[in-house]
Amino acid sequence: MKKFFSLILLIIIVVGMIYTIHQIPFGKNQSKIGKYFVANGKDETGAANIVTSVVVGYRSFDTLGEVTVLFLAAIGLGAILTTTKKQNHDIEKASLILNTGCRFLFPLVLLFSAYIFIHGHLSPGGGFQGGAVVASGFLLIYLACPGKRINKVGNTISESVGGLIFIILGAIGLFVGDRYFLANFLPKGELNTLFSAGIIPIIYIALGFKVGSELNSVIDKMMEES
Amino acid sequence: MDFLYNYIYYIGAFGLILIGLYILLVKHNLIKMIIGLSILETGVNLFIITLGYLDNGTAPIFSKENLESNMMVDPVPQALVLTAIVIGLAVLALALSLAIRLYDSFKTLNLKKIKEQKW
Amino acid sequence: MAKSSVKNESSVKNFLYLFIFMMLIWLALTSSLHWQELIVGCVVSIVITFFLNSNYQPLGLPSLNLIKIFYIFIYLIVLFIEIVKANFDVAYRVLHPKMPIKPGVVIIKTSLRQDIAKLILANSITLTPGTFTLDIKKDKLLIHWIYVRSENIEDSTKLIGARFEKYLGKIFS
Amino acid sequence: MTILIVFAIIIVLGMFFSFLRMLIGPTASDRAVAVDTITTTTVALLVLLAFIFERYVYLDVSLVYALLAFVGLVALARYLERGI
Amino acid sequence: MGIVGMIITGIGVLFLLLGNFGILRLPDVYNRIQAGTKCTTFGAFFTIVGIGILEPNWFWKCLLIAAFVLITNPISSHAIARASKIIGVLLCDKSVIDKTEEFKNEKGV
Amino acid sequence: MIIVITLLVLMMLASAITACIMKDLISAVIAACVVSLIAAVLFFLLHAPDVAMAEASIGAALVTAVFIIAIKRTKRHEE
Amino acid sequence: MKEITYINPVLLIAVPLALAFIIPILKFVWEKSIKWIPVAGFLFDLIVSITLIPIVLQKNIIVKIGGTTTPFSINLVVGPAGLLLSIMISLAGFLVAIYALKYIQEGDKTKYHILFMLLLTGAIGVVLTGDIFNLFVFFEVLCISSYALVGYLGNRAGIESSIKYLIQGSIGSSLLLVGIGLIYGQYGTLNMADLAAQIKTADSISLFVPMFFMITGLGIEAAIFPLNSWLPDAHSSAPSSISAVLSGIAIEVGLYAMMRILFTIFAAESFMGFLLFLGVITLLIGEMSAFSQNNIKRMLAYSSIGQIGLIVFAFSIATASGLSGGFFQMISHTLNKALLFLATGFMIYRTGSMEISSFRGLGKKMPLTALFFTIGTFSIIGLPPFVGFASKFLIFKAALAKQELLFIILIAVIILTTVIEGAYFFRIIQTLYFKESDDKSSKQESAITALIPMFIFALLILILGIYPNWIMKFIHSAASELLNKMSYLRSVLG
Repeated sequence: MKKFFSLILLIIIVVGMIYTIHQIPFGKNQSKIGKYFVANGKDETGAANIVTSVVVGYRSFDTLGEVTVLFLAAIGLGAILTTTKKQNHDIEKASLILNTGCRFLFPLVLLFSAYIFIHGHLSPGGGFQGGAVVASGFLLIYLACPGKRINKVGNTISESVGGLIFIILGAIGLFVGDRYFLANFLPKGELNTLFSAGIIPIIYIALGFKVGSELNSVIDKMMEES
Repeated sequence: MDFLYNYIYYIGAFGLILIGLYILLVKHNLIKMIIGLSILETGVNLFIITLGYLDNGTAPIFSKENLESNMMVDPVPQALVLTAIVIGLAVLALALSLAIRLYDSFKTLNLKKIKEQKW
Repeated sequence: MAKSSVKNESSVKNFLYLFIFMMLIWLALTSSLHWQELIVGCVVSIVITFFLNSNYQPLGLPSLNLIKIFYIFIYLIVLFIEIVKANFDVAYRVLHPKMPIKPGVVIIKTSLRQDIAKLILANSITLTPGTFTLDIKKDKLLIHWIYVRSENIEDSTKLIGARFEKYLGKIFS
Repeated sequence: MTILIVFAIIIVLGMFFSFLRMLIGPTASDRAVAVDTITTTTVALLVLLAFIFERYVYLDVSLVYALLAFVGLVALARYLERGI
Repeated sequence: MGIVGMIITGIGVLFLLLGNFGILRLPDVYNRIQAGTKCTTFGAFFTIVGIGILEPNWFWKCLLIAAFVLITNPISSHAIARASKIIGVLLCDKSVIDKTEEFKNEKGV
Repeated sequence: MIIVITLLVLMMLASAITACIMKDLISAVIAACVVSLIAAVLFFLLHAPDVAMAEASIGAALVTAVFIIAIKRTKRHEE
Repeated sequence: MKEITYINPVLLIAVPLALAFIIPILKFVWEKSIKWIPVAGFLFDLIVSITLIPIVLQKNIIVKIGGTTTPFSINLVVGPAGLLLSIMISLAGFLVAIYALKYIQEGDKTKYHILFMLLLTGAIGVVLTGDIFNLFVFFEVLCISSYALVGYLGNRAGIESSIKYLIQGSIGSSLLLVGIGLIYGQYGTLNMADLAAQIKTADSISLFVPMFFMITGLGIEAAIFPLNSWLPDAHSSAPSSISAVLSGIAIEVGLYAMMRILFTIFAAESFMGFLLFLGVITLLIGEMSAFSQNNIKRMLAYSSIGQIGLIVFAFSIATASGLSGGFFQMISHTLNKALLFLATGFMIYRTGSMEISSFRGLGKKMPLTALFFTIGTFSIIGLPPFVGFASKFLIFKAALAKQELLFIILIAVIILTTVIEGAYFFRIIQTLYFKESDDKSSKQESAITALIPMFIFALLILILGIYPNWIMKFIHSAASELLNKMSYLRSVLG
């Protein structure tokens, strides 16, 4: 019975959406604000990657909210999992090959993540992707070497400081130049060089640290045993 | 072929959305439902990205000389989806932690068998 | 006192190895020699090396010299030839209508000591014809062989591992 | 250029074989092996596509892809051998 | 240069197809891993390097990606194979020898 | 190119359905991982490399790992 | 004209966020100060919001963030309606934070304070923003912190209800996102005012579908009738201070977002008749279910559903006076429900049980708490001279002004529900005062930090009940801002 009703509901949704889709032809549709960003984005923000200039420039307030959401997830996970029973069982150790391989790859992964979030304004990537790569590097170590854990204090500090840098940079914008929150007050530099686009690379580096340590603490809390 | 070109991404996105919703509405196992949630989110993201596509377009990155702005795909949906993916991850992690707690307290993941609270 | 100075020297050496390695990877990643990229690459490499140097020491990186680099090249060529052979081998087995396979699990021995040498040996075995590493314990490797030619340890070792160990032993001496 | 697109189609056909193994594979290990192969194949596909689109910057994606599929598979393997 | 690159890419693509076909055709997990590690690694390596030759500016990055695949793929295959050995996935009936028990009695890591 | 896209979409939908019907949760998670992996390729084909990167790193690796950890701490089979 | 200087309203969001990010570091340095951080943050917000009132009454404040001209970057629109809600949120946040100084003893207190702060910051973001995707993001902040807070105590009921809430809430937010996508695909913009300028009528189906998705998504958070099965569980199993905020703020914020979308973007007049019925059904269902409860927190939660139904009814009248009634009812509901939950929290804390029957004789043991509780119940039923009477009276007046038979019937139904409400609340009051307690232990009043916020809430209820005209001007301008689409457009787009 329940299946039947859900199927009917789904069919209604499909019909509605198909009807609406006819208004939005595929591949012909460049929206008004999209056009504006593509045409003016590189001059106004100095970033070669327009997606970055939208994420950290025009719509940076969204990004602030998004970082908050991630922060909340880490905190909420900790609050929920604090009182779980800890299980105790013997763990099969990782084989030597996996262990050595992961330890060999770990610096590489970190270097690569640094590349991703430093070059966020020039090539695809940025704080979130870089942070995710950092977290997966640490995940690799957790998986391959059971018992190794990250320094929690350092992790918390990098998490908080990353967020604070974002907000403080935003607040500086209130007092210089055009006087609005998250204004890009630093010089724009030359397009397609590393030191360009004003505050965007700085924010992305802060975000990389913050996202990396948040995802890291999420994984760490979920894997916590003993 | 024309039909396929115009609608294949929409078919994929709606397919994912529907499968995700179906899992969420019909299944009772909590982890299964969370898998459904992740599929649903992937579908929504694919849908939003599809909205910004432009025929013969290219990515909105001015990394080389001969790129013009009128052949670039819309950057805004990409920015939105970037946000949505991270939010989805946050919800997923929270849901899974709740699932772990649920299993600790009730020794089951089947939501039908849990009747602590009633109307 | 002397001991600590030796240790210092080796740690400095390790630092340099890791730093150069990171820098090379960075250069390949950016594919550019712009001064800004170089500066940032140096900074990032130094930071990563500073934090991870102590973790890297147990891997037993060899102390390099010219002869070893030469052997590394030879090793790479041997490996490449073996990989090409391996592919035609697998292609033959897959495409043959009767699938001529005689799989089995055998044990071989190795004389290598360092972890990273064992890793390279195991990876090479995995990439070469008909064999891959299932497990490793001290000096014994458990090998899955798609067409078993020999069942005792010594012969298997000769057939599977010896051709790599010859060079690896020289590199990691 | 056409021949490259043919290459891409061949690669996707290859992925399809592994995908069938992912669907029918009797044990979880079979599926994991199939996913491993799919990801390696996809890395090649992404590089090929980057060449077809003539964008250098797209190469980063395939690097991330190669790395992260590895992480997921290691997690899976460690679960199967009861390691985490 | 263009033709060389094209041929190398073509060889790579062919082997990718073969490797994936092997995954489908071979009888048990271990034999599948044989196909999966060799053909796909080789195929991916050649495809990527072939692209690098076609566009010389891309060469170093392509080489990096290829090297990365070359390092990680054997490790992950090894991890999966070891896991399936530990949980006791059986060898197929064509197998002639199994020394796992003997290996289990070995000591050390 | 359209053939590539169609095959990919079909594979993605098929693995989503597999994730729906599998009783073994690990298999379902593997299937969901494949959905994410193929979705990343589709994002790439739609010229959204940023999103493809995020989907590959977050959707395929971290989510799979987090799911596996959660299954490890609960129960593998659906009842 | 001389430019008036004011504090930038973006600080209303940025400062609490920064404070929340500082808390984890503060844990290592000076742990005792953590619980005062939310108090300070919301005091700041309250003061800033109040200083903005005279400016906002003249014209809306448009705050640019990180961009250039209006439709291309995100902006905050601080109008009377948004400011009114933001004042309510920071007031409730401030008082509940004071209450929580003593009340929160279990679990990880640091994390509680962070989650609490971010919950209300998300709410402020939702009411102030002028961009639909930004609304979605802050909505997620609000939702995720409430999921975590409902499961915060870690008992069986809390975990179960948190899971239900999470699953339904995430379906809702996915639907909201699909709706936003459809809107963006058709109109190519995300700014609310720009959208409103392009959308003339909501008649075509291609517009109705995204509207349906967005309303369903927001309706789950606002707990409108078919979508409210999560609410009683979630609100009754959270800690009492959180229940107060969830009941008093979270669902109202969801409702406000929904009304903002309906009135400003879509201008969907024809949809209002449908909502009218939904509101009355929600009201009926909520009050009837509340009548049969023995658990006091569940009873209060169901009563919240009923009140939400009443507010939806008031908004759906879609006249200026109806909207004023809706806003006034929002204020009164926030004050009443917060007061009731706060008083109940300490009553449960002392007796150790949520059953109504175990509250016998508490009127003598905890005279002040019981007195505040009584004030709250009288106000929520709608007895003069409390604020509940004024707001309900306003709604009735607005409905009667329509002069249609339908409205008269609906009003009769609402009066019936008021009687039901009265019946179950008087049952509690009877239990409190006129039944003898079993044990004869001495007086055990609530902690002083709990009594102060309760006292302030009670005082506000009384003052606003006697002199509703003090805020009437503000409420009227809020209502006209929400109703008058053109003036909103003009203020944003210039």
